[in-house]
Amino acid sequence: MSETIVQAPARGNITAVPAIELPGAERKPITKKDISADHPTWCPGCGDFSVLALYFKLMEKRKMLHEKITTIAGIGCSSRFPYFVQAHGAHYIHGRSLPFSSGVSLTRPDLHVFVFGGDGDAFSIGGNHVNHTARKNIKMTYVIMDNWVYGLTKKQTSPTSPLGFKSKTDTWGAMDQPINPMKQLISAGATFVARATHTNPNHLLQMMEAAMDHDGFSVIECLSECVEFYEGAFDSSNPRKGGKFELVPATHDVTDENAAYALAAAPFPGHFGIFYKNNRPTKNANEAKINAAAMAKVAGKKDWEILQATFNRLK
Amino acid sequence: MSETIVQAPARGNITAVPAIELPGAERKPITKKDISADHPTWCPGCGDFSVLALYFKLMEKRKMLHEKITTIAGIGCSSRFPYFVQAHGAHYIHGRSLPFSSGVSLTRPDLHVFVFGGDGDAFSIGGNHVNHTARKNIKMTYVIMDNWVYGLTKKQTSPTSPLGFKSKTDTWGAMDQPINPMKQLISAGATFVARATHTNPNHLLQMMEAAMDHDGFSVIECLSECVEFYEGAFDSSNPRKGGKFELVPATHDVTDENAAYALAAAPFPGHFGIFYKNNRPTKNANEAKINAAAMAKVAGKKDWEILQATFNRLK
Amino acid sequence: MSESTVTPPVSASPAKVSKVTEAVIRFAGNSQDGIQAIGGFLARLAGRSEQEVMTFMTIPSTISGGPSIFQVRIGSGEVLSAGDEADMLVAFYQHSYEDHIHSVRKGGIVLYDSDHVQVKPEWESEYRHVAVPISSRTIEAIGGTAKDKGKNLFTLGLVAKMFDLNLPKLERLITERFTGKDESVVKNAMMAFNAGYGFSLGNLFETFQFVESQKRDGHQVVMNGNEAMAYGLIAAGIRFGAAYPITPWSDIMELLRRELPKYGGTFVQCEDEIASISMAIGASWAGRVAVTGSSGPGISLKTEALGWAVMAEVPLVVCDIQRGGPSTGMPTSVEQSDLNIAVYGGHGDSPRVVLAPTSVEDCFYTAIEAVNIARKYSTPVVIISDQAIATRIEAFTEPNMEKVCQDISPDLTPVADYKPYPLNAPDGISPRIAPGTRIMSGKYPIATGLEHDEMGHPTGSPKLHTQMTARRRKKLQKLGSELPVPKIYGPPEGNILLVGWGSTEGPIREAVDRARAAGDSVSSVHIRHISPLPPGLENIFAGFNNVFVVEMNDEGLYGYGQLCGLLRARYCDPKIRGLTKTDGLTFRVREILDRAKANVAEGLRKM
Amino acid sequence: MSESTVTPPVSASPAKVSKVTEAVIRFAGNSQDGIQAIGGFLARLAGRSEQEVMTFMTIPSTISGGPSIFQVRIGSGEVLSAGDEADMLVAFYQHSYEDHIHSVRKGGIVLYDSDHVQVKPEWESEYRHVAVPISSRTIEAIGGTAKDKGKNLFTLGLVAKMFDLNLPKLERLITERFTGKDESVVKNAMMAFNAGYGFSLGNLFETFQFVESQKRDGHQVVMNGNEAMAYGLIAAGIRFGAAYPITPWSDIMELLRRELPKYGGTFVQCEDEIASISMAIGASWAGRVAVTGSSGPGISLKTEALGWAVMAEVPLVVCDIQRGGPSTGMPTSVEQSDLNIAVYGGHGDSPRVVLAPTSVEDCFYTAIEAVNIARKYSTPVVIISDQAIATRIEAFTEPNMEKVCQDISPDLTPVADYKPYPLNAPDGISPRIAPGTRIMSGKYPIATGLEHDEMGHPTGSPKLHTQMTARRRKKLQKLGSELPVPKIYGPPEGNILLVGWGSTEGPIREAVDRARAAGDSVSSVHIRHISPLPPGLENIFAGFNNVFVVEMNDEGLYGYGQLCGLLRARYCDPKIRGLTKTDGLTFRVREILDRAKANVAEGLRKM
Ligand SMILES: Cc1ncc(C[n+]2csc(CCOP(=O)(O)OP(=O)(O)O)c2C)c(N)n1
Ligand SMILES: Cc1ncc(C[n+]2csc(CCOP(=O)(O)OP(=O)(O)O)c2C)c(N)n1
Ligand code: SF4
Ligand code: SF4
Ligand SMILES: [Mg+2]
Ligand SMILES: [Mg+2]
Repeated sequence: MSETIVQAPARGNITAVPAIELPGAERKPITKKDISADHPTWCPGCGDFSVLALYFKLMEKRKMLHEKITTIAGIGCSSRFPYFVQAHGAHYIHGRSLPFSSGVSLTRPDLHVFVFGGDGDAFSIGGNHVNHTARKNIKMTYVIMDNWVYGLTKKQTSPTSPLGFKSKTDTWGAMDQPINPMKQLISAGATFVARATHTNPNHLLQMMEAAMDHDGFSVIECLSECVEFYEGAFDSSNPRKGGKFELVPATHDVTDENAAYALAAAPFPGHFGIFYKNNRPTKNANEAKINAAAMAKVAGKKDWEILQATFNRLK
Repeated sequence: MSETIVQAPARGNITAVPAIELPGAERKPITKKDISADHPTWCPGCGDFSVLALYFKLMEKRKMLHEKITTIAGIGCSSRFPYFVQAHGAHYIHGRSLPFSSGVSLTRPDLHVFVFGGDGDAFSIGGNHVNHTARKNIKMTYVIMDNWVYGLTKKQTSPTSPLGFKSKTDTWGAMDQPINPMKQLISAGATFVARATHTNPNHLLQMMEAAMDHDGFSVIECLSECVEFYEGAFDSSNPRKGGKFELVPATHDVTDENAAYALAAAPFPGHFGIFYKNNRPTKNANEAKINAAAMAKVAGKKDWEILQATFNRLK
Repeated sequence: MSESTVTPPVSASPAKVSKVTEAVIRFAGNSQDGIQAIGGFLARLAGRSEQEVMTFMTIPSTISGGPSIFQVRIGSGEVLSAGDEADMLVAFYQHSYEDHIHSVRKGGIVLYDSDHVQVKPEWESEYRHVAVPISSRTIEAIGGTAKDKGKNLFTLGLVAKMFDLNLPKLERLITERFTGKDESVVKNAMMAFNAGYGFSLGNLFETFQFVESQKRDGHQVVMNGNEAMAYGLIAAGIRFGAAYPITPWSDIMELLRRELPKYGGTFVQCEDEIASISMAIGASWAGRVAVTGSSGPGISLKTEALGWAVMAEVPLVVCDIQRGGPSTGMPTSVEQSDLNIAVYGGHGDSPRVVLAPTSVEDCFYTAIEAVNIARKYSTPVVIISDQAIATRIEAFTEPNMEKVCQDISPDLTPVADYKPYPLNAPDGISPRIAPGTRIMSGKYPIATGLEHDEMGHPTGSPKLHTQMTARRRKKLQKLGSELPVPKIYGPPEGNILLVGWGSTEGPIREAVDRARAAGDSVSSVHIRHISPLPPGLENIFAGFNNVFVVEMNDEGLYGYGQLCGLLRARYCDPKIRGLTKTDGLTFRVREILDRAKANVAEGLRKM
Repeated sequence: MSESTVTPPVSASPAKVSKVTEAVIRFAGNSQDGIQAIGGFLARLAGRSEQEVMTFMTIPSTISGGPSIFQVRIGSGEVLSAGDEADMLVAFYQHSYEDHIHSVRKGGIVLYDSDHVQVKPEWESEYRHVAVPISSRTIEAIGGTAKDKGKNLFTLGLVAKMFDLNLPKLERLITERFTGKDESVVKNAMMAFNAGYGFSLGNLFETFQFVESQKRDGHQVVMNGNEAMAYGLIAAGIRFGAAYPITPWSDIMELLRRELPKYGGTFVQCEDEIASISMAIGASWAGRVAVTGSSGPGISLKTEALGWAVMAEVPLVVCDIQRGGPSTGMPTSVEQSDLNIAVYGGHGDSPRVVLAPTSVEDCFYTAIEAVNIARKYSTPVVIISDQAIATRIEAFTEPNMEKVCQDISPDLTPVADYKPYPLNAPDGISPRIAPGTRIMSGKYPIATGLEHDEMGHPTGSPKLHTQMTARRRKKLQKLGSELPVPKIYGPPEGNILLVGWGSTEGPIREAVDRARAAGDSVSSVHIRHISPLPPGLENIFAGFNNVFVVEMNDEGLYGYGQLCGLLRARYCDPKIRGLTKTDGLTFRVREILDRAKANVAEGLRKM
């Protein structure tokens, strides 16, 4: 019936090579050099450089397998991230990096899925995907590089721009109440919600490690200054600029949702650290359970036999 | 230069008639009959009938001017609402009724803007618009008719379907954690957030009145049973079915955001009434202020003179 | 009943049995009457009896229901369409009776529920009326508790008796259908069925029997187009999909959601159509082609992301189950008005592959073809099916499962070096590797929507933009050049060539048969590959004086439909003209022929 | 400098002053050098001097910058394009020098910053090199504090001296530009400018002077296409808009956001493109046509909602400022690859109006025309501009403001009765009333995306769907029949007709002029109304042996661009062929002519 069934070769003419190391043998751990790609095109002084540097550090420290690292982003200055990482990566469309990454996470449990993006990407066009990825608790780590402005498109108001910020779309100062990233993430059901800043690299690395170790959707809002369009935005959170970097109080119970909202209500610069954490099952685990049950019923059958059995009922 | 400038007549051949009443004279108040249109195509017993009936009651009770009522909806069973109301209305696309209505609200302060829709329309495809309309605080009243299921498309899991609900897309029972409408609305910055149910008409009417009187974005989540695909979903909130209808405690401070989160955390059936209320300025008011300031600077000038002045600077 | 075989005179003897080669029966009631189920049983029975079968239905788009019909055509010979005219109407209500009697051929049978229908005397002479108190007899048989639920099975019993259907097979079908439900359900169903079968058709002058069908190779399976497509995707090796519900696409996602776990696969219901296509693209990028799909508005929402897949050269299958448009349109009607969006949807130059299945069987194979093209050419493939094909039931020869099923899991063997977008790739076609694949050179690829160099890094180079744009085009030109030339149905030369695509294949072929039987010179060609177009069409067109492109869409600003526009642009031949309609109904054979004749008479229009 | 007028011999006397009718100057540096500002001053000065002017620029798409150029062509006669070859290059860096020297005509001037540029000996004989230590002299003049900020004004001073520009006018422009800023800013700017003006061009053998321009009627205004479109929308009466930022559309939204409040209007920055178009549609429905706009990906996102406006017949203006595609593509390059999405974007049959402005001035008037068509025909109108027109600066005759400005506030006078979708409306055109209008019959309309009856209530009727689909089409057919026949540039008969649309008008006309000057038989026609197409094109095409559709988009699967596909489909004339490119740059005059000649030589291709 079908007149042409193209037979698609899986690999075409790419040369497969045997892995150089013996299976099971220790591989040389990756170095920063291995995973640095293009020189970042960010403006000199942009906060995004620190986030990248700490990502490299994380990869090194945790001795990740080079080919298992995937770096995914939306669109924005911050979202150019994957180009600067020498590893499998994807630079997707504006605001939709989370569903893309969910497709990766749900089909490839062997990969580490890291997602990067800006405040506009996350909370403006991408806001609903943040909420739904959170409630589904799809395993991945998402770093929102929040500069309170649209960088790439040159200074429009972002959903995190504070009231009064003078942008090209609010020359008289922003008037729309900004979203509160922490509150939105917690109420949406994210299971790991943390706050960091590019000016405190040690803390940021700590947060990244904790996020990566979390089995679920882990999100870090990382303040990352846009020196071009919002210079000094975060000075009051930077001790080197006379500001105050205050950790989440040691007494804070990260599993207490209401306490987390209270923490999130503090005026800027507020607190840094993990606001909320919860261990409910991931969608990855839930789907795996469903599959295990379904596959148990057809155990031992080849795929075509399962389909054959279905067709037998359609006669 | 431009070869054809079509001159568009404003009204074409529609017959304008003088208003029958003298200007200023009292008009006969509208009746339910005046504003009932098509017989609703909902299934017999559908909760949506009550919401419609109370909308009619509200119009009557508040003696609204017929032509000033606008009823806007997205897509879904509940969103068929405007067809059943004999008044200016629009049945827009799925999930986008809020931005549409914002366009109405921001340009026509003389109109009452009421928006109706389902849980899928509001929290699935439309979730981000809910958040942004909330933070901008655009004046309108939004009634979310929550039946915990996709009605119109015949029983798929909705973002409010509770865990375990067996739908066509989760035959084994829903596994994704549902969103919590109250928490999402409050954290997004909605300035009037209430909860009601179609089985308590008096309370629902009260909520509708309070919502309409609120100067800002007022939202009611109204439980509205889908007898076809989720029969009995809300029985435990219905005293006539042996359930419990509990009002928001009198001691609850509606301006206390944290208290509102706590209230929203209660398991079903939880409380009914106003969870949160806040009087920050609407976007309508903020924009009007900007305009007043800008217009003051060109006071007395015709529009073409203002533009002429601008062009004079472009020489 | 094929008119030539039914005994023509309105005779008297009530026990007369006529042999027929086919019959068209229309059931008309309301959507809650379960008439789809009657049709389903009949169709499945026909399949098991090696008969051909085709169904057609309409459903209201509101939930609380409204009028609904189901038409089934069963034949011992080839069945190409659901039939222009019915041989028998089963009418449950007065409105069913009045609205549908004109779909019955003169002299045909009208079987009506005498509890609801008042016969119009002026019609009694033109149609053979058969009164059956369907409602009351059903209640008698199973009690009034089950709402109107048994009427359909009672009616099925009646029909089984009238057409001397195979009773054991039917009973087995009913039992199978209700297996897993409460036992009383099966019991009630059988009771209603038996009551109908046993009902004395005293005033019916004639019953019917199908002539023996020709033996076919292999067994037949019976299903609708949406099921065929979903199973085709599974056979093709698809193990991940993501979508958002919408009519008439939803069935496919519901089936995949239910079935994929058996194969270790997953289907995700997303928050909207943009998330769905993005999730599918993510999964595809991760190594195994994934699927998304929608209808109407949901297709519009997917175009931005689709463009990314074009640019990043990530394979993907997008099913578009067309319905009436534009906007929310006519959600439960058929239309073929998404061809333009399938081919051109999205900003920029974003060529992609578009396939249109022509029958239920073809839905199965097109799904497999789509997956394979997507993989080989690293491209999104849009399958444009439609509401008619999606919901109609056909029987077709069971596929050789072991042969058609394929494993498309990604190969993660390390490679020496890899360029995702090599400029020297022959015909622009370059294979992909999945993340997780170690690359010994240490240089890893980036998938991107920005214009890029060979490694996927962004470029502003005019030269690279020209070269990469050409690569994306050339690989599809290559595919186009290798497609099979479509086969002409009928002689290769003549007066009129009917060109069609998608679900109209049956009615068009039947139109050709009917026209040729009447001595008219009509042939047809059906195009499955919409973009790129297959080679050789110009030679086919050269054989005819008139080429009419038959489509269920609007004639547009300049007098032709959407495929017609594509063909006119490509071949610049003014004899290629439109034959379109937008009433939301499938083409009737007569409609096609009448319109074609009128067009020929009209001559070449000045556009 | 128009080659015929520049004194040709490379002479010696340094004080020589040549009269020129025009000059093309290219400034090449990095994006932070403020070279756009130099261009802006020159363009504005030209406007105030009643000269014609056209500019062209490239900017990198990353923020941290990179190479950037600005080219300005100033002439006493008609200036049609930004010029194929530059008469003078101003190079700030070595890369600017090396990358751009080939854009200078042989014998042209290369003025370089000798603090950064090392001259290549092999080029010294071909171009007249002029060394100026721009960086150090600027620092000398204003100190090293202002980063590199003064270099552009220093350079402007140099150019002013070389071309004997009107000093008082220029100084006024500089002062105006910095008005409102810190006083020291103006002072620094003037100091840098004066330093440049005063710099001794010792080794320059020649300075220039523009011949007097012809007196024009009225004053000239100077702006870019995005500004012209935004002001056109304001003149047309638009008082509400909503959008999401994206390059190169953002300028328009930023301008409207800033300016509308003076007129009591509002522009809203939304959370995404879907919300934006929805908000604009809501405002339009509420009574006064509103605007939204975007570029690239944002346009794809708007198509679902656009279809609603088609179906509900709500007027709307959508500006598409095209950039390189597909997907994120080439955000700061020019391309005309959105014609298909503008015409066909969206599922179903959803006809809408598409207009393409041809120049900066035309952006202003097209905006007004779009608003008026939207209102009269109750339809969305898509304006497809592009990155080149959006960012290039032109001078044009000031509009008669009082005449062009219009008030389109809704009329809320009560009406007796009203049907939003009357089937008997002549040509399907029916006026709208706004909510808030009292309807004495008590029957109110519903705007809907479902197929509907005359009051807007949903229908499943095949007949109504056919009728309503026809209404939506017919009103645009009516508009099409009333459009003016496009005017031919050049004689109405000949060998080659160049057909263009959008920003290519200038280069195409210049190509016609140049070809005719060389004795070749070439004319052109430019199409502003893309959909519906204007009448009379077939007669125009009939006068030529070859019709080439010149477009900045891909040649597609079958060898022609997007407008070409539309024209081939409509006219089915194989002599209509494509002349396309996708390098993200504007057409050069030479490129068009060379390609046209090659195409003629090649003969009719088999598609
Ligand atoms: C669909 C779509 N809309 C708009 C854009 C234009 N755009 C690119 S990045 C961006 C926002 C950038 O802001 P943010 O996400 O905060 O990232 P930043 O540049 O500040 O790091 C926008 C609006 C786009 N590329 N695609
Ligand atoms: C863009 C788009 N996607 C999907 C649909 C199909 N659709 C119509 S209504 C609906 C959901 C209905 O659920 P809800 O909003 O809860 O309303 P209900 O019917 O339950 O009142 C869906 C998915 C559509 N019309 N448009
Ligand atoms: S514009 Fe801002 S966010 Fe973007 S690279 Fe520069 S400093 Fe960073
Ligand atoms: S399907 Fe459910 S929500 Fe829809 S009308 Fe029926 S009862 Fe109401
Ligand atoms: Mg940002
Ligand atoms: Mg619902």
